[in-house]
Amino acid sequence: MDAQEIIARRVARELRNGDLVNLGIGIPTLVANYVPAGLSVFFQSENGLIGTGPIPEQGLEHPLLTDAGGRPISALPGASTFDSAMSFGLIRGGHVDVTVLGGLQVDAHGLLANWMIPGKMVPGMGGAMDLVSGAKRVIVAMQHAAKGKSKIVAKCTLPLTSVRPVQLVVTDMAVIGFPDGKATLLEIAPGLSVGEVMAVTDAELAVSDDIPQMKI
Amino acid sequence: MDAQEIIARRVARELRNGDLVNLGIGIPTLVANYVPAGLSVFFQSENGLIGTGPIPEQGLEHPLLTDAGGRPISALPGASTFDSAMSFGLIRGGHVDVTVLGGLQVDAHGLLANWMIPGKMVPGMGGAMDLVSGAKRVIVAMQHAAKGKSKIVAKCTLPLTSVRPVQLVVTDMAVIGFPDGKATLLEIAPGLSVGEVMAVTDAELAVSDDIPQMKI
Amino acid sequence: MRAVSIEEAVAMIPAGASIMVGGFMGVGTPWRLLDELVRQRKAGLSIISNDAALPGKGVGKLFDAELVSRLTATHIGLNPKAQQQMLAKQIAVDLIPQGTFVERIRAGGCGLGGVLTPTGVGTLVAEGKRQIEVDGKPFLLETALRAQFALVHAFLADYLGNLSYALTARNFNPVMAMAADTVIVTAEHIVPVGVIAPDHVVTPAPLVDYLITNPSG
Amino acid sequence: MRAVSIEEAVAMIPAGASIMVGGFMGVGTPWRLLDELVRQRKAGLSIISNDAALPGKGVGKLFDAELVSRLTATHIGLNPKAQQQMLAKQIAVDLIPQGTFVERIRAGGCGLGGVLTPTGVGTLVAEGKRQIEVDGKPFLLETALRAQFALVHAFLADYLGNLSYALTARNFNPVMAMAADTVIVTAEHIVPVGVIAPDHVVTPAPLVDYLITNPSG
Repeated sequence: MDAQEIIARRVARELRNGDLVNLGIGIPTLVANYVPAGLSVFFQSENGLIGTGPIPEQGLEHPLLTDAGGRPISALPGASTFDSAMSFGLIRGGHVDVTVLGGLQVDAHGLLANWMIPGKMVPGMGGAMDLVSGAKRVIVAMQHAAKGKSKIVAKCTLPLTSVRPVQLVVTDMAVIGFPDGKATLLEIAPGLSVGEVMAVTDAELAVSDDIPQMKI
Repeated sequence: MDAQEIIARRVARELRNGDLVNLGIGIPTLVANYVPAGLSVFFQSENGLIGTGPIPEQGLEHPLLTDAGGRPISALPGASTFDSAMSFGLIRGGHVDVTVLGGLQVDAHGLLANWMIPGKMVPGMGGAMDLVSGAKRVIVAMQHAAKGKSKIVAKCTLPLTSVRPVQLVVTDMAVIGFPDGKATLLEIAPGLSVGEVMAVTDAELAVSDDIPQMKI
Repeated sequence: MRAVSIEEAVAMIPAGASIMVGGFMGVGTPWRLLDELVRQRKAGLSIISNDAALPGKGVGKLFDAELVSRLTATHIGLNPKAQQQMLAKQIAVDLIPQGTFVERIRAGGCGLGGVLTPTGVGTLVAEGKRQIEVDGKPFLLETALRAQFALVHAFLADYLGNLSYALTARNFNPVMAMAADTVIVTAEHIVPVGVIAPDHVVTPAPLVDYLITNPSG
Repeated sequence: MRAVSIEEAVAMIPAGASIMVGGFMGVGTPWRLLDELVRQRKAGLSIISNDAALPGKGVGKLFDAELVSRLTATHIGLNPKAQQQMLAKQIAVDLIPQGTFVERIRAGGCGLGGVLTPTGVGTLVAEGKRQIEVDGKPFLLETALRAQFALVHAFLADYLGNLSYALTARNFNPVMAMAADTVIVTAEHIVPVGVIAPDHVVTPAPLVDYLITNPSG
């Protein structure tokens, strides 16, 4: 199982029946593939759809039915479409139960930076800032480290996406939460020791005596 | 021709082809009966309809299709329905070309009072304040005087509906506009003299040498 | 979304609750829920509703039964009972312009703190409110409005909770369905999933908490 | 509403105009109008559009032809040409959160001076903006956005100008159709009055100034 699959499988276990879920691009998109059997959730695409379905069979794509990246998708029975004011009303208004987003950095207080690298990557924040400000639960799905550098940092050096902390970070190595506003190691990936995770984590993590293994 | 018909006929002549028009309750409602032949306008009902049609034949009423007073109406081909946020977006956003409203007082600067008599009538302003703040043109349709007292006053003594002046006042005796912010007699009803109109008008009116007769 | 009986749904609403009620002069009002509120005698209610309808009709029945202690509305002129109760200070009434009323509810449902409106500037409505200038033009700051419950009436509801509305019965229902902690819906027709086409859904299913089942028997 | 040819409609747009363009990554974009803007070489445009699409697609064609001098958008990451032109300071780019973008346009179309949003508080987005507290919670004041022209793409347009949209091609089109001095519409299908049921009209006819006729020949 590769790193991305570990992350996506673990995030999928956070979903509850009936949840309205918004998945960002990249690893978060994969979460839809691992929704536990018997669980029924609504996926929102912020370009104006609840009830996104899988990529349609070749030849059945419709040019007016795409995901937020402009790629063809399908819609499940019971889907609904709406304009962007409604779409972000749902997001900002707390109607989205869970959003799963990629991250560049998450810091010891749960603050996320995921939209800009000054001087390098300035693509615009799209819907990220609204999702982090408004969704009931924000889950960051990302690699634990990039090019050997921890993405779980003491304090974000990149511009913040929001001053509201995220609720959970799921990486290929660990699950980190923020009870009482403090980064806390909740689970570690199979085959890893707490020491190994700590060694590649820049932020200080609260650790209890008995850290369970990530459920994937 | 009674006073109400004179007023309604004259107001109807203010409408232009393609106008979106909102009619208040009372005399304004009658305007729809006198739209000049060949003229096509859209009537909005602020409870969520563009394209209001006449009262349906008995037995064809639908309980979910009413005017803002809750009375059955019909809808013309090409009608559209929408929620109240859209309805007042149209009104406040300047998309309504003409609104015709009743009045209690209009003053020498064109300010309107039409929603409250302290201690007596406190029903609420409904949509009136938004209509006067937002419609492109506000026309007040009312009797010139009530119980012998002029409704065209020097300064409103009743609470204002808006600090934005109205564009035109049409009464059973005269048409009054507000060029340069000053009440000006534009037309007088057939059979009346300027002196007779001035005698029952509390506000000072600018008067030119040659006042035409009201076109009705 | 859970389908529940009307008795069960209304039993969840405590006396003194704040409740948004859809409808405009009784049209598009969830009248079955109002009847049940009266039957269960839920008193001291804070009602947020465009108007007070008429005695014996829609929200008017709550005034007939004297269950309302606070009303936020735009117009109550056609319900003498509501007016009497207001003048007798039996109910506290907050009358606000209709465009402001709906934007405050929309703000509450869309996570906005409020909106700036030109409506009411310089009038009695401005009293006690912040006035904010943008590009030299004055606006009133009107803050978000929410409630514990929204009682919504749809035309069609599908088994998931997707809603569509008919004609002028849409009015305040869609914005209220976003602005309350718990959303309870009655519908003229309950239909299978797919009967409402995706482009015709006005209130998406995840907004609905409870759908009232058809009357039994 | 007047039905006009695409050449006539675009001829009305002066160089340097401010233009809202519907669509999300090219989906729901009035592409025929964009092609004609390029053909008539309208330069120095101020574009308000969710994104810059891709080179060769939708709004992207305006960047290919270097007709844009200012862009207000939420994301341009997938159009390297737009990014290059931004980094070379050939175009001034204002990047704003998508929920703020759409609310600013809606405010412009609905006569609101602005809205209070929690989005962006404490971030780079807050720079130069007023922060306003409501009930102790901080919000950014985001002001209304309007344009001289809105280019809107509908699915169905009837002879009066009533519009409906399909699937995810609705996106920004309905709000933009309210927020510009002149609204120009292309549609996948032009249909007789009545084909779009009243409850399915999303943009009422009086909002539309010009409907582009079907290509001749």
